[in-house]
Amino acid sequence: MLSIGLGHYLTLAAIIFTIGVVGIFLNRKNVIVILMSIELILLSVNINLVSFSIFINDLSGQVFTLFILTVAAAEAAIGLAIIVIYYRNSGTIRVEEIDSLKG
Amino acid sequence: MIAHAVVFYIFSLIAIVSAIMVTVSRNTVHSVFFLILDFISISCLFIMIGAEFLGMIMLIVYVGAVAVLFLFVVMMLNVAQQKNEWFVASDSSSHIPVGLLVSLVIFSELLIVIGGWKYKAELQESININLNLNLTNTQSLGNVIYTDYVHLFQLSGMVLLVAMIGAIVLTFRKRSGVKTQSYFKQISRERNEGVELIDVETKKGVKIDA
Amino acid sequence: MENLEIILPEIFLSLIIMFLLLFGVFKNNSSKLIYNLTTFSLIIIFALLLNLYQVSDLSIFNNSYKVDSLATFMKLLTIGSGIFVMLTSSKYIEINNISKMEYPILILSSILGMMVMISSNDLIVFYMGLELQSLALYVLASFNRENLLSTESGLKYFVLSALSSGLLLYGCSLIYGFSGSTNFNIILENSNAGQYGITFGIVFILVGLAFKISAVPFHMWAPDVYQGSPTSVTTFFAVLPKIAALSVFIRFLYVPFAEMNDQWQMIIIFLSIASMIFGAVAAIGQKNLKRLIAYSSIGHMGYALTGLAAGTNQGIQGSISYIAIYLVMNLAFFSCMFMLRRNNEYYESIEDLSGLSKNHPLLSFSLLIILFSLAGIPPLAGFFAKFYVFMAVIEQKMYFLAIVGLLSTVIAAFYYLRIIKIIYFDKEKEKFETDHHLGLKLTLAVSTIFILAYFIYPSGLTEIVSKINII
Amino acid sequence: MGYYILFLPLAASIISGFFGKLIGDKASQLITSLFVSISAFLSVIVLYNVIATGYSENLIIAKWINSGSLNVNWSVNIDSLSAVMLVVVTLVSAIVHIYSIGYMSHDPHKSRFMSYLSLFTFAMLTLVTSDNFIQLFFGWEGVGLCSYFLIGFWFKKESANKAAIKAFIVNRVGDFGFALGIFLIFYLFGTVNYDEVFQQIPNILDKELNFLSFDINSVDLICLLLFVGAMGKSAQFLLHTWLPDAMEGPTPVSALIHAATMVTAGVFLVVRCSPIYEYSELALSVVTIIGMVTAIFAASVALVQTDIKKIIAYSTCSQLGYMFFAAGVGAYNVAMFHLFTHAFFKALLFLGSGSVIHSFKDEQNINLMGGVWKKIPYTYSLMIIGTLALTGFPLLSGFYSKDAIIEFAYLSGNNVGMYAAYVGIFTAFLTSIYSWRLIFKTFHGTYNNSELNIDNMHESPPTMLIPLIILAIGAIFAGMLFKDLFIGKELSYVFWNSSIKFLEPLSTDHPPNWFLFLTPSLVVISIPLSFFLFVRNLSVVDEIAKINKPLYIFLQKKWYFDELYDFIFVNPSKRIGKFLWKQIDGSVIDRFGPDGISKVIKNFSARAVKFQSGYIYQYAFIMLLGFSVLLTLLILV
Amino acid sequence: MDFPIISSLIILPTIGALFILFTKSSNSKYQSSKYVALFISLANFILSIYLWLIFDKSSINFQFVENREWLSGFINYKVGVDGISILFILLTTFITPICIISVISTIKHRLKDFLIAILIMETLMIGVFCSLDLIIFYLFFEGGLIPMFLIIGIWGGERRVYSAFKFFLYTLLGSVLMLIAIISIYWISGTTDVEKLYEIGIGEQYQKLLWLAFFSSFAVKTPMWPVHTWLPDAHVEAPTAGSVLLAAILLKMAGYGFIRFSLGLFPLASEYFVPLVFALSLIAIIYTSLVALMQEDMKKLIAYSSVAHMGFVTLGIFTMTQQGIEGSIFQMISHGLVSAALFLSVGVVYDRNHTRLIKKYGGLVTVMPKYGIVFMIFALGSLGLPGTSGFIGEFLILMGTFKKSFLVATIASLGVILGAAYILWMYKRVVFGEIIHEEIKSMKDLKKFELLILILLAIPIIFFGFYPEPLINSIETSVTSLLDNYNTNLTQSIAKK
Repeated sequence: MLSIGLGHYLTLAAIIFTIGVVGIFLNRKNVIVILMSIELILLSVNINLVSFSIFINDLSGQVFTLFILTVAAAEAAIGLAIIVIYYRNSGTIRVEEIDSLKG
Repeated sequence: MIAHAVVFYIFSLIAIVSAIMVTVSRNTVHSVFFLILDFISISCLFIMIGAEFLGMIMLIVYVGAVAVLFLFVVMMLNVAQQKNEWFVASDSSSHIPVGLLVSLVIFSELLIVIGGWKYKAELQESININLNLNLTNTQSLGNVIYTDYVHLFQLSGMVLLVAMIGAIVLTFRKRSGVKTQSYFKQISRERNEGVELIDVETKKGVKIDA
Repeated sequence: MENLEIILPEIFLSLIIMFLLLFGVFKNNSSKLIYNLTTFSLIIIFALLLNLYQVSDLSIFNNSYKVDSLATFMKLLTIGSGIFVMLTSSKYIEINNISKMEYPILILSSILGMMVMISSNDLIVFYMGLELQSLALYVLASFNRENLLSTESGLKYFVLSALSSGLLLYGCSLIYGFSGSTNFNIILENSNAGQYGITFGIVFILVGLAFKISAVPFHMWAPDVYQGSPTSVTTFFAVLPKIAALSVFIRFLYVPFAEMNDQWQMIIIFLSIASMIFGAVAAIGQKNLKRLIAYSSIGHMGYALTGLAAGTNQGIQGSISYIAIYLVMNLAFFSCMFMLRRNNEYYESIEDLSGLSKNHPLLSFSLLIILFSLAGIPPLAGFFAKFYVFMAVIEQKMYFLAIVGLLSTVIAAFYYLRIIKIIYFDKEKEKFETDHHLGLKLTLAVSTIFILAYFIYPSGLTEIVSKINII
Repeated sequence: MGYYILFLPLAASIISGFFGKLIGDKASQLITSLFVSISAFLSVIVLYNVIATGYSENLIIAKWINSGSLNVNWSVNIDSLSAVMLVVVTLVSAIVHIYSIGYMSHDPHKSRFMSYLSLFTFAMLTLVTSDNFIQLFFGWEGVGLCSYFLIGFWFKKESANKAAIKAFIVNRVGDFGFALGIFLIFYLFGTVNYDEVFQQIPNILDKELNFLSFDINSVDLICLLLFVGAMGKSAQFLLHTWLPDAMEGPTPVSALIHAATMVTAGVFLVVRCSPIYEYSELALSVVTIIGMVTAIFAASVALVQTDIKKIIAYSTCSQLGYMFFAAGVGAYNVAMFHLFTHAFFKALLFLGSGSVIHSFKDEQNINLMGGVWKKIPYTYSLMIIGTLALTGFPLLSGFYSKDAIIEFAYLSGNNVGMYAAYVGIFTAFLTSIYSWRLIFKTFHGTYNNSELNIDNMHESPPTMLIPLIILAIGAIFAGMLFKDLFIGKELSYVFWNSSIKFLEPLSTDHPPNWFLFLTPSLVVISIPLSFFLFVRNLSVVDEIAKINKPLYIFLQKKWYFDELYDFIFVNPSKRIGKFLWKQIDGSVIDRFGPDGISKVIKNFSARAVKFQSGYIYQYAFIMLLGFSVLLTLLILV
Repeated sequence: MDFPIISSLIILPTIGALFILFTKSSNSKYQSSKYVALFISLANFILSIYLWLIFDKSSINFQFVENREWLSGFINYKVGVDGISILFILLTTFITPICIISVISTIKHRLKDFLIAILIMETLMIGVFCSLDLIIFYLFFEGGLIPMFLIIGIWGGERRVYSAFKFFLYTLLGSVLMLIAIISIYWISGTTDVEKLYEIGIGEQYQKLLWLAFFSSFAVKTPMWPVHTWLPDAHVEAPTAGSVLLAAILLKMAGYGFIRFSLGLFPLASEYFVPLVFALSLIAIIYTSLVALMQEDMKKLIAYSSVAHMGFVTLGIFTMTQQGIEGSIFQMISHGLVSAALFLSVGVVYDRNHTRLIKKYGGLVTVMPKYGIVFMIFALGSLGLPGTSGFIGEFLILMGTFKKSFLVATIASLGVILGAAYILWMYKRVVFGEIIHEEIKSMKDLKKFELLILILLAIPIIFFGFYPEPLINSIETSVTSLLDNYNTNLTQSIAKK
């Protein structure tokens, strides 16, 4: 319990991953929260990669994390841009009201 | 060792709690703040296990840029204050119990996976990039990023470019009716364009700036 | 330092993107020109790739980037269909006010991402390619930013795609953790089939990939996005990402996890059966052509996956042939959709086709051929696509899969027939305009003739494809 | 010569059928009559040759069906049996052709009628001159077809059409048995040619077959199946219902087809197959019994009928019964003899009745006639001759043949034959009664027709009477002249040669004298008896009818056969047909098959469409659900 | 093998179709397309007659075989004829011009498209009958769905959409299993070349399943009970020429398939499944005859009668006797002519009175005597009267059946009685009787072209009834060799056990 091993980190990542996942489909507030949940998922992946990288003594995991960080930033930018234009068109970003395409 | 454990538990507790708060808090602005808190605690963990470069980058990129961006959009769209509708039983939320069950299943399956991880000695032999203990984390990352991963580095440049183009093309609006100075127009103005003679009909007037 | 000439097309493409961007910034009102330049540069890239075709099995960047016959062929398909997508949609984007200089640039970036995906032999490379592709696609989907449907489709695509790439990344992290590397070949050496971690990693990654090719149950975005996006983008969506994702499927399943095929085979079978049946059934109730073609493509992806499920070279070749023929049919179908224009408005409801055959016999004839081909009726090309796939499946004695697949063909035939019925048997409506630009006509003619005359010389495709041997 | 006999009628038929419009009615009547007459003349020559020189020949015209071991030819096979039939057929046919010129003079479709008649003649000739069972079958169905055409000749009459179809279908039922018989023959012998089949019969005498779960001797089976065919064509008991209805056709047709020729094809078949029947006691008994039952059944029904043609039709039925039981007791030559004589007097009766009907302007009900014998004396006297011949009045042709039948039945030495003989005698008595009833009701008594003035009655034209006279001559003398040839104790064996097979020669004993006199005396007595009943004292008949009302109605309703068949076969098949169509095809196969499946799929489709709700969170949820299913699948497997 | 005569036969109609497609559709009533179509189809007929004449009837081998590489490494384009297929080719090339004549004089609307569809159809039909490779066969077999679907759908009656869909999906469903079977054969035997497969045979353990798969396709197409319900609908709604093609040739594809593939490739399974086929055929014969009896629509009646007649065909094929198989082939040819003629006859009155309901007619012979005669000839052909081609086929089939089973033959023979009943009853109600409907009185007798096509059909019906030798002669050798092959296979497998 006290000696912190890889398992601890992985479990932490798993918990955050699950919270992120749950956040996506239990959320009714607005799309931005969904975006944040996705960030949580990416965060959990980062925890995984970094801890693996450290514990198997290999650098490529950290490099991967670096690129994920980059991409996540880009994704956030585009995602928010889309949310903004959607908001301009419909006046809302409430998740429950985004349903003009269906069937 | 104990310190390690204590720090880990503290930060991971903060991380988990704030992660939950990101999704449940009433105010979206609060969510963003909890997200920041989450990032900070995780970056602390990173620093603690020796990935200090990544820890710092996380602080800079996420806390400094992404989270601020989020905050900015939340403020701009003015959607911060909203009712908390977690677990509100409505028609469309009938899948919540199933949803929780499913996520529980996924989570437990992940735990099974984690339990199955074994550190295999033979793994290391085939790994190409080993950590050099003589170098700092930043240095060693720097060594590979511009050599072995240069193509990815370039590619991430493209990714950022696309993000930039995308964000601009989507949100940039040319405002009509805003009067801006055009040097080119001013300079190339000629005399015969400057004055115009018009026959004015009676009781009709002239429209200026047509 | 390395043999960079084998990635000459990619380098050229990146340079062109930047050049066109600068060109667009410094020259006003150059969107049309940039559009044409884009098409032209795609043709050049196609030529460059053809030049590479003789190169077999080279890799660079620490064996993380592979150029082999699979990669080159898939890239050729990608670029080729990219050219035709560009050719067909020039008028459409003009009329719908989305003719901006960013549009072709985003398409090019997305294609660049796809090329990276196709060649990737490493999880990180693959992920970067995927993201480059997706980011451009998010923007393209909501490119008609004044339109609610377009933005909504962009939003949906973005959220769900981000979720799927999150899952995919988690899988990558698992595989990395359990095998100690991100390189496919090294994973092959290190992976221990007994461990759940690897298996789970595969599932996570397959989910991400299945999302890209819209296999059931990760298809939910497809109908909405197909319908909401501008048709030109839908055309792009319907064809190109699928080629890239399928080649990643092939490389990912057959290189690092070739020995674990009994585990992933089940998943692929599940995905393919679900897609075939769901695609066929759900399409019956559709009224919008784009939505319908979305379901149709869901079904088609099921067939393409069927080939992969066989787990043999024959199966891979079957799937590749399938996707090649599929893309021709889809391009042809969308060309027809671009022809449904009246008073600068495009029509996309099935009802708008009513009685088309009376006013536009040639267009209807092409649609007839295309739809029967999509339904897989011999002797049209669509039949051969299915034939190749099922050849492979039956070789492996997977009769159940074959029977389910072919039965769902029958169900699928129903909705294709319904369109034909509306075109040929129903009352006519107002005429559409007939002044289509050359690129559109050319695309339609070429693809229809290909579909119609494929059976005369089917060896052409099989000979090319038979050179692709992964195992 | 054989070719000419066969093909002249065909040519005549084609000419008048297809070119009738072109050449006119007169010409086509002339051509058909002429051609058939030539054919008749040639047949007589052939018969003479046969009698004189024992001529027999099998002319092969062409190959017909050649499939594996099945080799069938078109042929003209002439031997004594077919020669006799040729004469009967062509002669009666020629006479009827000529008669029709007069009879049909008011009909608009003369050439068509003549064409049918000639076509019928052709078909009948192919039937009798066949050297194999399949050509026989061809002729068999061919005459059936012509009968169908001719019964339904007046196509506007609903009843005529119905009768035509009925005739065809009932015949088909018979043909069904016949065809099975042919299949069985082919199955057993690998051939269908008479000679080859007959030769091989002794080889299979003891062969047992399992047919429809009955174990039965193969020879018996062949005979029985063939006999079913014969029953159909010859309107024997159970399959007789079509014959009375067939009287809807023009009268010449009734004379030619439904009296003289076609209906006797069944008898011809049994006689032709005598080499098989001889080996089957069972079949012979069945033939005897059916013949006997038919004879008495038809006679009983004829007693109460009122339609002049139907009475004669039942009479025909009854006489055919005689022929069959003659054949059944092994006296094939006697059967043929009766066939021969019957052709003359029955044709005479029919044509005579046609003449009567003609005079009464198409009235057929004998209750609406009467008292006209002075108005139409020729017809009257000719009818009397016919009736006398039919009833077996001594020295007329019927006497020789019918009495011979009864004798041979008596002498056959088995019980069935014995019964048959007594039934035959009783039937002869009944025959006499109904025949005279017809005569008296038609020609004597009071004139009962309200629509037609008796003064308008007039005799038929000579074209109708001359044929009658020829037939009358035949009816009077045919018996006497040909008695020795056909059934003579020695001559007949020479004459029939190999065309009829007798396993054992017929008995040469004489029946007791009282027996010999029984029939003629009954016949003679019946004349005054019926005169008393039907002319003098009508009330007695009514009284009898009233007392035995159920029986009377039973007879009048023809033993309820039509109703019974409607009840058993016709209505159920219609109902079943409708049921299968609406219920099985419509409500089961289509409902659960294509329509059902498409409904289910459409239903699923509607659900799938609803499933696509448009909400992002739901989409994400579905994805994760699928994802967790896949994970769990992998963990569990 | 100098001149590719079979390929020419196959491709000629398509060339004609292309020619028509690219001729300008001027408003002058499509004169040129009419003549092109007629000319092409007649040329094809003459070519097929020539083929028949130079065909060596005494050889058991496939003749005029063309073998070209097609799907490299897999499948060759292989076509050729033997005595059996040549008759079907003749039937096809004979019926097509008749259809075309009927179409060009009756169809006013989109004639050009119709002609193209018929010509394409001809290509596909001829292809089916002479392909010697399973895949090639399948291509032609299934390809026929497309033009037929359009013919029913575009030129059909009121419920044409339902019928067209039913036809298409039903037959498609039937044949998917066949595709699986064909591919399986490829993997089992390494080839789909029919001749080679005849030589090497197919393993006993696979035969039953493969047989069933083929059966599912052929049974739908034949159609056998209980998958026959598409046929009445398709026939009723199809235009006359469509019904003719459907009844005369499309149904025969399945019968041909049974002989060529089911018997030829899977002798053991065929033997095993004889009871099944017999049972279904008997049901078809009796059941559909009874149903036909009650029909109110002429075309539906003839359609049901087709089912019954095809029941005889399947019965005959699976007797495995010379008579049975030859009878079946003969019956198919004969039914091709007779049903075509019957549909054309119905078409004639439909064109005049625009209804197919029997009760709307009656007394036609008074106003249309010529029609009465020809229609009668076809009715008689349909009920199998001796002297028409219908008789030979039916009789031979029953003869063959009797060899195999008394019971089956007896029950099947009952169908002959019913056959007479429904056809004659219909004929009576339509043609005979008093005229009860006013509109009948104004109906004109047959026009010249109608008379021409009907007589063209009547001649072979009667000719082959009296002299079937030319037809039987050309199938004799092939059927014998088929049966020899079949029996050798059977005895070998028994010997093995």
